[in-house]
Amino acid sequence: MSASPLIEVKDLYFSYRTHGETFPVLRGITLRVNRGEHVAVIGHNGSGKSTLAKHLNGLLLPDEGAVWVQGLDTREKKHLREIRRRVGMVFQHPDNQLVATIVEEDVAFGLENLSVPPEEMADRVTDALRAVGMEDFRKRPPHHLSGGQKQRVAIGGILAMRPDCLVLDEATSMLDSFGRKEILQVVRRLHGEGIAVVSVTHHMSEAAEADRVIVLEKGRIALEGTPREVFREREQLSRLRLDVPEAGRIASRVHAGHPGFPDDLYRREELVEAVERFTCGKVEVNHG
Amino acid sequence: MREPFLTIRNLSHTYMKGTPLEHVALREVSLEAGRGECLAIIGHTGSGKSTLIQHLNGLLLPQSGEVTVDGLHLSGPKPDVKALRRKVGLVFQNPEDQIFEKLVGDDVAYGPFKMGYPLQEVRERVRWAMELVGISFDEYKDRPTFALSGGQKRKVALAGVLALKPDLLVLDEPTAGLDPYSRNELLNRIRELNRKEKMTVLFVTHNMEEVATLADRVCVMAEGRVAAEGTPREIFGDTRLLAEHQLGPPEAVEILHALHRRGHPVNPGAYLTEEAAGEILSLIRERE
Amino acid sequence: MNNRLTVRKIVIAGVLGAISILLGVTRLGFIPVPTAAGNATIMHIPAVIGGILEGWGVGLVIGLIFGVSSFLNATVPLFKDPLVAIIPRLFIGVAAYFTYVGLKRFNQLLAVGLAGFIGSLTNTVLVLLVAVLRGYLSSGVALTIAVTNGIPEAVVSVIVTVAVVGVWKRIGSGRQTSKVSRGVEGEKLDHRRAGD
Amino acid sequence: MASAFELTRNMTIGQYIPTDSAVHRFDPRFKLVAFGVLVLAIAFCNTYVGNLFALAFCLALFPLIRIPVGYGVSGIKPAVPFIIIIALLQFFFSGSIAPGGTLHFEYGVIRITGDSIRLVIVSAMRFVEVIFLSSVLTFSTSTTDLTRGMECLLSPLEKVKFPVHAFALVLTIAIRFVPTFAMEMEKLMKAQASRGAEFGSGEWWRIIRRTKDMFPLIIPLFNLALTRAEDLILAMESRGYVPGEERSVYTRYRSKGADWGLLGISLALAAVILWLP
Repeated sequence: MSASPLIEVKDLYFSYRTHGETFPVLRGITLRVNRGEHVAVIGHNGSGKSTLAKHLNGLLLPDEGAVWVQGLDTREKKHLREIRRRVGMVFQHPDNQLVATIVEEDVAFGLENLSVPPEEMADRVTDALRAVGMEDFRKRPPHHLSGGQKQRVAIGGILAMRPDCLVLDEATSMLDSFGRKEILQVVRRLHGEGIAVVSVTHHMSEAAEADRVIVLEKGRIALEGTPREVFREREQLSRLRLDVPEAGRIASRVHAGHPGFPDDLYRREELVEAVERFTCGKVEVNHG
Repeated sequence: MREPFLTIRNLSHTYMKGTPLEHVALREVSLEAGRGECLAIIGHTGSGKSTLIQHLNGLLLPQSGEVTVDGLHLSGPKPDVKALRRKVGLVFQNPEDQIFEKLVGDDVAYGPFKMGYPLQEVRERVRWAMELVGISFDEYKDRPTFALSGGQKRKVALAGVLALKPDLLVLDEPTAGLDPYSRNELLNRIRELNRKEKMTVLFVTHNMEEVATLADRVCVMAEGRVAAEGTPREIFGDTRLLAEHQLGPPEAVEILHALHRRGHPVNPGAYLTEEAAGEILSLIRERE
Repeated sequence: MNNRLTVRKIVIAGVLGAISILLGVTRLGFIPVPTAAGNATIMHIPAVIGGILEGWGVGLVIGLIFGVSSFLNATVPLFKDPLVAIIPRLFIGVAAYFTYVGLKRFNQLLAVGLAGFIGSLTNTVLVLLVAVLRGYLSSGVALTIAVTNGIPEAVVSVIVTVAVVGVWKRIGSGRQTSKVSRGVEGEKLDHRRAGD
Repeated sequence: MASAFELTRNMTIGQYIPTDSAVHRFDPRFKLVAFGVLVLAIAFCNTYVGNLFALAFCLALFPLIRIPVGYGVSGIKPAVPFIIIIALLQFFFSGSIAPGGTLHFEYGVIRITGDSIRLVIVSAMRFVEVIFLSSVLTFSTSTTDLTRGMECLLSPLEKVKFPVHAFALVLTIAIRFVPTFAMEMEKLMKAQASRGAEFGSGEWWRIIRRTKDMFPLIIPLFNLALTRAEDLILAMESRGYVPGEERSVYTRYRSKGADWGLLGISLALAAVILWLP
């Protein structure tokens, strides 16, 4: 893990300029994303999390500081295409990122950009569509798909490029609960296969599944650590107008009524397991 | 006996009747809502929800069956659509897209001006509507619309409909795509409209958290039919129903369902955080 | 504006081309104002706007899309001739661009408005010119149409172009207070200049 | 009035009907060339016999693509009033353009000659023929194939620095977004109607007023398109697209003997049309 990081961000400063005014957005961000890691970035609107995400594959370039993807500096133009192949990005609006008029052509778009030979493309498109469960929709036009399906196609288009890292920039925020589940399942599986995931999200339950959570506030990193370390800081989070996952809220109320119960559980499964332990454990004692 | 505010009886609707693309959207739907009630309609894309709500505003007229809003019948040969639109305010998905005036005050005033009210009356309505959604009239009426944040734009669009002072407010996915902070704020505003201003509210949603915070009653739609109806507690408590229609319940409910599946005697309909914690506590205490 | 090919130009040409097609296949492309045809078309406006926003190349491509789609969807026999339907349309966005660039240092809004005017007239005049050359219309009829149809259409084009580009480029214009502020006494109005 | 809002369902962009006829399976590049050859031949055909011949084979194409002739012919229905108006205009006023032939009638600017009568009939026929031909093309070829086919045909122009690929991409994006914008437009119309909007009311001579009545639709539509463009730019860049750089192509067409046959036949037909007396 401590070997060369997949993405390294060092002292990143960035400002937007419009109509002669300058708005600082990122002020000194330093972070690393390791191979195969799942990092969640949270923060309320305007904290700079989407801007940070757009630096990870060189869509935006730092004013000061630098971003390296496996040692390649995003400011060097000649590396840009390779950087974008390695770090793929899925955006918020399912409708605004599909380019082609049929699904398979869209998945092939990135491959065409990489000048992949046509003979090889067909296989890679098929594999990518299978990985996101959309092979039956191969010949369909995008406007016949649901939001969740469009997002799966978008992910497929990136997978076909065989990336090392998938950046999800609020990729589930426009979806209904069903679509969100579809996407999270796909992402979980990809992560299991060794692809690193950076997810910028508003959903605390999504963040709770990450290996590491980064909380942004006014362009700086306010908190960083495992979900447990971060969500434990309730006061600071609520000051930043951020929630704790529902599972965490329930756990702390149970803890309040029954102090033996842990109050730092944030995933559904964790909570359910804990309840099992508490109840079944007692059952055994009773029997014994 | 008091007549309900909104009555829908055996409403059916078929798109493109008599063509190869014929598509049945509503089949014999019957539904009622009392004055001052808050009714949620949930279901998947294509379940007929949006076809249903378009009937409430005369955008679609009943092909068969009846729709009555506050004594106004819409099934006759020449229904008074204009009168209906004064009674019913319809807020579409992503209503901020429909903002077209340069200044906030003008956009909110568009509806009242179109209805032919005098300036004085329009101003009062605009002030009332803007304050209701939590946007200060004096501060914002002359602001350019493009300078607003996403959450503010949505509130302005909502105010634009409220300025018509409808008795029935119909919302399609009111909080989709908003960040959690704006979402909570908007939900609180809608709840106030319902509870304090006694406005009848009907909203379509995929989001069960929204149902949990707002609705008095829930109607589940599937394939153009009303599949189930009841209080949120009844609907969330019905494990089979939720699974059958693939409705992602609030997280608390999901946790309780998981415990329920493992044989714990919990009531899975307890969807509020405290209630869920209470259920778990009593589970633990029971075993002691 | 340099003429390097950018992703932005491609995408803007694409979405504005889509609008042009959409206006053509629905009746939204027509505004019911008095002209010889009974309405003024706004289908050429995406080409004008594309020209103003992204240069003559983008204007030309949108014009081409407009031309091809009007050729394929034509119900007026005139436009079933590719020469009439397509060639004149190529110049709409180009003319709009050069008008805009030539005048923008005097006044942005004026430049946008005139670009809308010239772009629209380019459409009318060239279509009629080709129609006369191809022998579909006599010059007298063409001239009548040019005046009765071309002028109202150009006026519509100015209004729409100014409104759309004004909002998008945030060029401040006109009132800075809303209608509901008028006649409100004793209130301090919050003037916030739009844009620059 | 309810149906006034049903935009998306009535829209016909690309009228592709997948009947899988032999014509459907032709290489789109060849179909496009054949189409171009025939349209040009028709545009320059001034004779009755030539046009009758062209009309006959255009009609014969519908059975060939397995689409009822009645359905194909119904495509000219909306055009009929215009055909009549233009024909009348030409009938009375085109004498000066086509002064040849016997002079049948003259009064002021109205001048009817043998040539002008022929012009009227021939241009109406030409018009109908081109409608039929373009219907046959769009019924039997998907928009994706049309775009790709055009891209291939134009690709030699890359050598003179004409950005063919970028142009094809513009077309693809346009076609991709038409249905999306149509749905947005439908929603906008409904939303504004709920707020009391009426489109195109008021006195007919007030051009400015009537145009501004359309603002609630037009302005959000353009805004939406331009906002979406910003997103799409990022998405395309992020997938490694750099305009003007070398790329490979996913869809490849391979010409078969039948395709060359198609080209040969259309050239022969064009020659016949032009040489018939």
